[in-house]
Amino acid sequence: MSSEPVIGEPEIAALVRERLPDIPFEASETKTYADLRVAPEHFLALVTGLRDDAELSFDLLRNIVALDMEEAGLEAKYQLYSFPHGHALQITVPAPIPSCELPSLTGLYPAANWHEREAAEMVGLVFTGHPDPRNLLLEEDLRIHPLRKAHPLQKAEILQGIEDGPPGVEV
Amino acid sequence: MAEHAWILAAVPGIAFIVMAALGRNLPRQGDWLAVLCATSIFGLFFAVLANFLNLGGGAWPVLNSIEWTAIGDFKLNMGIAVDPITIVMLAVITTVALMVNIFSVGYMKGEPRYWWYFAVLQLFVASMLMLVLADNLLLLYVAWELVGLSSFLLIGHYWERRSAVEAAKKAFITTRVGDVGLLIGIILFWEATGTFNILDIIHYVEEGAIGDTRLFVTMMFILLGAMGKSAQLPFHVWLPDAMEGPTPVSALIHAATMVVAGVYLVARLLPVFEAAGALDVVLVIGLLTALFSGVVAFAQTDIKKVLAYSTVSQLGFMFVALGAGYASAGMFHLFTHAFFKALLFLGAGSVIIGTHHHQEMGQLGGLWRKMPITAGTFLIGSLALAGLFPLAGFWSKDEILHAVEGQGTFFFFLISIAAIMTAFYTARLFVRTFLGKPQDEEIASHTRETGPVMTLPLVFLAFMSIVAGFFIFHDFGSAFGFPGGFSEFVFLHYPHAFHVDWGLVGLSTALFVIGTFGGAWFYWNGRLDRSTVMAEWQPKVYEMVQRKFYFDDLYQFLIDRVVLGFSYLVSWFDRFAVNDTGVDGSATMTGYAGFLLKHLQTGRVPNYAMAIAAGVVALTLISLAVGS
Amino acid sequence: MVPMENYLVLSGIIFSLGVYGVLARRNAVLVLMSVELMLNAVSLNFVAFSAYLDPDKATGIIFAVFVIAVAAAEVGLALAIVIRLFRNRSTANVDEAATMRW
Amino acid sequence: MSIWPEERVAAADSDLDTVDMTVNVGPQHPATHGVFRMVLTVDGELVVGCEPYIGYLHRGLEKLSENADYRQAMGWWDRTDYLAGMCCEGAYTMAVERLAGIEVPERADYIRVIMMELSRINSHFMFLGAFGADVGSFGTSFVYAWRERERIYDLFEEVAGDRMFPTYFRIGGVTMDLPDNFESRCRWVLGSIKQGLEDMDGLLTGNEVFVERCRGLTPVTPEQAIAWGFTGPMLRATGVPWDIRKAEPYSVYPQIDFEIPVGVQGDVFDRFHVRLAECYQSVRIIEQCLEQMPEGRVLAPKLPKTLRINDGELYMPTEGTKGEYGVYLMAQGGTNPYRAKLRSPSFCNLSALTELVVGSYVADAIIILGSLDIVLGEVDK
Amino acid sequence: MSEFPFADPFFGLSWLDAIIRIVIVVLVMTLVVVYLTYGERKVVARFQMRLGPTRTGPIGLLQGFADAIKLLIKEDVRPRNADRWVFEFAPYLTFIPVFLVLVALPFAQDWGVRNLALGMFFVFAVLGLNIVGVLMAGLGSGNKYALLGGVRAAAQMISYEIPLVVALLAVAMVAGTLDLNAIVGMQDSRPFILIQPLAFVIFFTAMLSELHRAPFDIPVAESEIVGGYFVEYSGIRWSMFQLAEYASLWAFSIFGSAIFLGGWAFPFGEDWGWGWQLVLTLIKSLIMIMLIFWVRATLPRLRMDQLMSFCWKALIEVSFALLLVNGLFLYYDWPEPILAAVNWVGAILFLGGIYLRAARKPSTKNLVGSYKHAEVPNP
Amino acid sequence: MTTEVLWWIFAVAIVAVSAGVVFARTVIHSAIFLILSLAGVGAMYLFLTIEFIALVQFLIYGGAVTVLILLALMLTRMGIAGRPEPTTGVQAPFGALVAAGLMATLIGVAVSTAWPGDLGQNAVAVSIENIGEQMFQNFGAPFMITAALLLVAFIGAIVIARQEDED
Repeated sequence: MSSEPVIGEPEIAALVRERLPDIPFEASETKTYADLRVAPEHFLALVTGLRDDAELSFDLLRNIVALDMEEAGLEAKYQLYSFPHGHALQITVPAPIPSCELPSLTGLYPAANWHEREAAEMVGLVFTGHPDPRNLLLEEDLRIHPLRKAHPLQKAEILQGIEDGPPGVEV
Repeated sequence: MAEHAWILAAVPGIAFIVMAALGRNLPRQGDWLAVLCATSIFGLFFAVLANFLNLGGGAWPVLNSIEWTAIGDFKLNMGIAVDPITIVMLAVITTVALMVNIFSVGYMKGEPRYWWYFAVLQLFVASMLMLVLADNLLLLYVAWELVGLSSFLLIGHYWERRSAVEAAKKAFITTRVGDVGLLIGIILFWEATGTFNILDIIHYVEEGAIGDTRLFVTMMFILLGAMGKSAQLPFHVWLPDAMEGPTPVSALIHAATMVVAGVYLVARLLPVFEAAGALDVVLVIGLLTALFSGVVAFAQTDIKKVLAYSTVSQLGFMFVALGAGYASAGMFHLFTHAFFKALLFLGAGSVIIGTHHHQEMGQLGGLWRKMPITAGTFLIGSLALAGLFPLAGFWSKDEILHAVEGQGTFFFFLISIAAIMTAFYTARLFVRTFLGKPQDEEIASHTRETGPVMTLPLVFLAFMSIVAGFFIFHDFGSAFGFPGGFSEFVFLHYPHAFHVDWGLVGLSTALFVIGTFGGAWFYWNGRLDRSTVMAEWQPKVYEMVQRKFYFDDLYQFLIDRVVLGFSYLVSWFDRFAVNDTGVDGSATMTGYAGFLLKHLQTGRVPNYAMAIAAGVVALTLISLAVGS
Repeated sequence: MVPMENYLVLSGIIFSLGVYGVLARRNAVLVLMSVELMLNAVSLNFVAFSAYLDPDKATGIIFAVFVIAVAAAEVGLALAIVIRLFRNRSTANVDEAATMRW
Repeated sequence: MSIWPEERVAAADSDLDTVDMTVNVGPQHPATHGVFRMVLTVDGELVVGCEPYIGYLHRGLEKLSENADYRQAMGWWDRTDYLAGMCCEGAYTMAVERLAGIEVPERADYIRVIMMELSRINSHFMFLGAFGADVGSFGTSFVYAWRERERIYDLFEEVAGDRMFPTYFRIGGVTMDLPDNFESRCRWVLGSIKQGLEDMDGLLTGNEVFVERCRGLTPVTPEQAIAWGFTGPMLRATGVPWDIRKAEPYSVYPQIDFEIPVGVQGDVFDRFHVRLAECYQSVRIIEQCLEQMPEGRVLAPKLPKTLRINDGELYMPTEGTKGEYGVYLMAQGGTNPYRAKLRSPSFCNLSALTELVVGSYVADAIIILGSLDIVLGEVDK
Repeated sequence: MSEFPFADPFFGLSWLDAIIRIVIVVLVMTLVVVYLTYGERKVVARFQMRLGPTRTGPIGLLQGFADAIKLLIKEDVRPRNADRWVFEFAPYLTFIPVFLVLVALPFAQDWGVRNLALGMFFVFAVLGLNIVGVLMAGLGSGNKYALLGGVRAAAQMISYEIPLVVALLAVAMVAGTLDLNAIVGMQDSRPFILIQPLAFVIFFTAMLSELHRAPFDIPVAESEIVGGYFVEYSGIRWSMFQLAEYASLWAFSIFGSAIFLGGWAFPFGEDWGWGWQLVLTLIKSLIMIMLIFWVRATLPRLRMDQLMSFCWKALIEVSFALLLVNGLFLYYDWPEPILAAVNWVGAILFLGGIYLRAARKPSTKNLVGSYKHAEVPNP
Repeated sequence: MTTEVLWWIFAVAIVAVSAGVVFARTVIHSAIFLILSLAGVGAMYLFLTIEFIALVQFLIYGGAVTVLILLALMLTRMGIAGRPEPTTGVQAPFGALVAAGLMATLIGVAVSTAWPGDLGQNAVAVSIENIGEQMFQNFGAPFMITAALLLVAFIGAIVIARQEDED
């Protein structure tokens, strides 16, 4: 019998609400971490607060997951970790339709640079204020977003110059 | 060892390079290196001395020369010559240098540029040793200038002080006037004899290879150099100002070694001076200097200034002895004077440190309670300077009196006056500084005896001041390696066996007593009413003396009026005759020509190269055509 | 046997070629190389004279050694100047280096 | 500009000026360990600019996973960090198990830990050998490393039937039980590994030239490392004792005693040395596992024939060989994950390459790249 | 003791004699190079616990020939960017100087191609030309790696030539001649390495650098600039570079063994004739070569600036100091044992200094000791 | 006889490569021609039986000077990616004229002059001991001055080529 891993702290959401009372968010739980769902307009304030508050101090940006939620538009999930306190959480931000714009976190976390570039090219999020918004893994002039649900698994090989539009809009 | 005496100069030279390169970074900024260096040359000197004496009379002087370079037929040899004069100088330099180096460790503690001070001190020692070891005038001149340079650097050590900068410049420029004379003299020698070697020159002169007038002129130029370095009238002005440097430097350079370089030079070339008939000039200059600066010393209030004028005066004594043809007397006075004057200067330095940088006699007084060792040693030095039987100064002054005796009563009278003055101002100095009541309680309360690193050199030098005079005696001298006593040792060619002339001893003691008691009476117990008698009685004269007979003002006047007046004339000529007619006229012409020719000036190198090449071809063709 | 005049003529030709290079070429490095050519011609001349006219004293040979040493010094300096020129002007054209400073 | 480190100043100003020149390092270059390309702008020997280009090995792992059954996808995942396939399999299977709520038999957990730690050693050996070659050793370190890796691969072959991409783990356990003589074989391999580590230590760590090259090269402070998202040995080299096996433990790691080696100043030498020291810890872990391993099943009973997960999401971090190997899975019913995302440590570590490389020499740029220990399969997904 | 058969000019024709000798030397050299490549692979393989070539011929003895044939029939590629003539002539210009060096080397008593009175000077002069070919290859390839390699090679070789020459001059001063044969002849009682160990250390270091051998193989660094100046070469031209590299390795080893190890001279005075002398030369040069292989298999590569400052801040100073010391000893005619002692002290200080620098660093042990072991992730 | 033939071959080759130096299209080719020319002149010294100078020529010119030139070309990348520049200046025709005139003059002088002391015999070998004695005894001062010159040039080159701080 393997031991049950002790990761994830549901009470972190309560702590955040206590420390950052001005920022509205919905708290839920994933299988591992607490999840804070926040509107795009409060997103930057929340992350800044999470990073700078002494009780929270989430100093490591672990990961950014970009999702295509089809009708619900695009979402981004940020996994954060705090070295001083050893706690972690996840933030979910839905991107506004149709601009798909989210504020870039590169000013707060230098590590966000490549994560955001990847998210941008794979799903089509637009990170405003990103210093270097080029394709990272795909070819430079390719404007397709392979991880969109609408993007087929297999497609003709000639991909140069093809662009995907916003989600839900027929190309 | 004697033929490798150059090592003596090489050791401090290397020390200088090392300290100049690393000094700041060495532990304790390298002062231990300086002391080590001074100690080692002090030790090496005895090796040289022992070897030199072992070689015996026949092998003197010890020569060691290498061919430095050969350009065509002209061969330039560089080397050293060690003879008794050199040995005496070496003794003085190494001893005093060691004492001063040790003393400086205490004196310069915490001063700015500590390492640089010691580095330059080594440079000075190296060049001074090179000066006395040189067997030729060229090397001597190089060393001559190097000691001047180090003197300049050390006088200007506190270059934050404007006065120090001025003094350094003054010393440098004044001696430079004499040095130019020396250089001209050397060149004249070389032109006449084709060699720089001193022994060869003496040899040539003794054979009469140089005409009388020419020789006299040459010797005047050489004497100019000696006067500049030895601060003889009228070049004496730099030496008192040189007291702006650190006091140990004054002791080493401006009392014991560098300033006697002129005496050394004259002594070295004495046969030539004699042959040129220039000895009388030397005698007169020396006498004037001795008298003049003795008088000026009365009116000085700064300890070091008094000592400085005293030094000038004693240098005059040495010149007198040389002028009288008694080189041994001059060298002997040089020898003894080095010890007691270095002692006095170091004592003054000790006073300065002990009183936290006060050196005006008016503020001192009564220091003997506070600084017994300094006072005691200073007393010994003072008595030696004043000529108390049987201290060092007595014997050497006695020798000089004896030498002048033959030159006529007038000269003898004058030199006796000078001797009295010596005793007088020495007594004044000692009384006002050490005896009586403190003039300034504030200063007196802070005064402390200095540490052993400063007092031990004083004690040693005091000991030397007592015994150095005995070297004149046959038995004592031979016990210490001066066979036949000092005179015979120094000048084989002028054997002058010493004998005690009791009449002269009496006279000289009388002179000492008159001078000393006169000085003591005037200044005893700080009774300035007596001492100001002179100032009240003849204020004009007093002012004249205090203003050093207006020498500085005279020079300033010369520069202000004569030189500037002449400059004004020249500038007038330049403005009206040269500028308006000549320059402007030709400028107009040139401008017009330039207007025409400017098109050739492209700034492109290939064009010029082309012109050159074309010119070469054309010239070659022309020369071929003309040649054929 | 080769007479001395042969060497002299050869060195004269090389020297003249060097002169042409100095005068005609624009690249500073090339000018420098032409100067080297001239220096070479000169030292060949020296050595030839020394070998034929004065073999005992070897004066010409010594001079050739000095010429080579001076040429080495000159090349070092000149190339430094060229690099400086190239850096400031990004050109090595001597025609464009018409002012003493820039 | 000195072989003495305390005198060394990167004095670009005093060098001879040259025209800036760009040098393509990669995609085919001995130092890039795969198809990675960086364009160095050099001023003489000094790197003044660096632009990394990745994606040459991008195979669409995430898209493929979304379109495959949970079990099918495993074959793709162990091809990410192909030097330590077992670690990747472990991360993926544990994420799926956590999402689906499947319990794993304890013996299977121990087997997994043994395999993952062997993989870790394997990967670190690859680094040690290749890093020696980067620094300029003529292949000696490489061959030393290869010998031990060969033995580990032999062991994998005996256990799983394959060497590099074993696909040995299953959701709910492992494919099959260990062979009979496994314990003795494994102990022999461990002995050999220890010997190999000693050899490597003697060859490189104490070598004057090696130390001279690596010591003090691009030191990274903990703050910088965290800001750049460094994890794993890169972070530990800066002195932060952070290891997910301790911080957010999973599997049977809580029952095992091991320590976290950390560096001092985060320079290249520390990165090298932390990895060297980690190998010893891995050996220790495996030895403990061999002792503690219970008998029993290796695959959970009553597993559904088709794995359907109704709803839920999770981000599951594990300690990969290069750092935090995180798996994000979102299920919305059906047999396929709705979204699968790999947080690959090499990718995050590599993203700071420009900051690390600019200002060093070309030769050092190669070493710095080597010290990041990237695996392009993982960077490009 | 039998005379070497070609000791006298062949048929009295000096040029024919020279040609015959040079043909012999070149043939031997080719064979030696072939087996040096094989030998290096074998030796390094043993260092790395491998076997090296085994398939071609018995224990792989024919591997060198197989490689040569493969290289000869490979396509000779010339990049489009390359400067044609420069690119094509560069290999020859690297090769010719090495070839010329062989002219002056003493293989047995009074037997080389030519016995030059200025032998050592000749070797310096000709080896200096070696750089030109490397530079031409770097410039002419039209490849940035090649360019970088060329610049590195030029800077390195110019710099290291100075300590090399100065250290050898110091030995030549002791020997009193530049004639290689005479220098070897002097070492019949003791090789010069015993009285000039410091010079040997400097020579060996500089030699590694001149040969682009590890740890000074910066111009040809595989992991950085992919082989440096010969990256664009293939087939026969590439093999010319290899030939030059190994031939100069051999030539340097013979040169070094002649100067420091006593070349053909028998150590205890008893001479067994020219055949054994040849064997002795070969053995001594093989010792040097083996040292080089050993170093290559062990040491990583230095960085360019470390390399240069090692030359300019350590080697050149030490070599000039050595020159000075030797000069002093010769000028004052002090006895040789003292000179040897001073040199040994110098060599020990020099190597000890390098060792102490290594020891000054935080050693492995210290680093392990300074590890913090934390159970809680709380930095 | 052999010597003469060889001499003529070398002489023609030297003239050809020297012409190559000044007429070559690219600087690198010029540099390589320069090496060949210098080597040829070195061979000429061998014909004059003065090995010492020949070796000095190889060592200094071949080993150092041309390498410096090539290194400078590499550093400035003139031969590789430099801006295309006109290779010949505007004054080329005049230069050719002047050079031709110079050549004619030099050849004329060389041939027509009766050289004093020319015994019409072969060049005589000069022993290296002789050269050494001459150099260090009669030419001591120039030797020292040359040493100082080299030092000064070395320092000057470094100073000039150093990048200024404000750059």
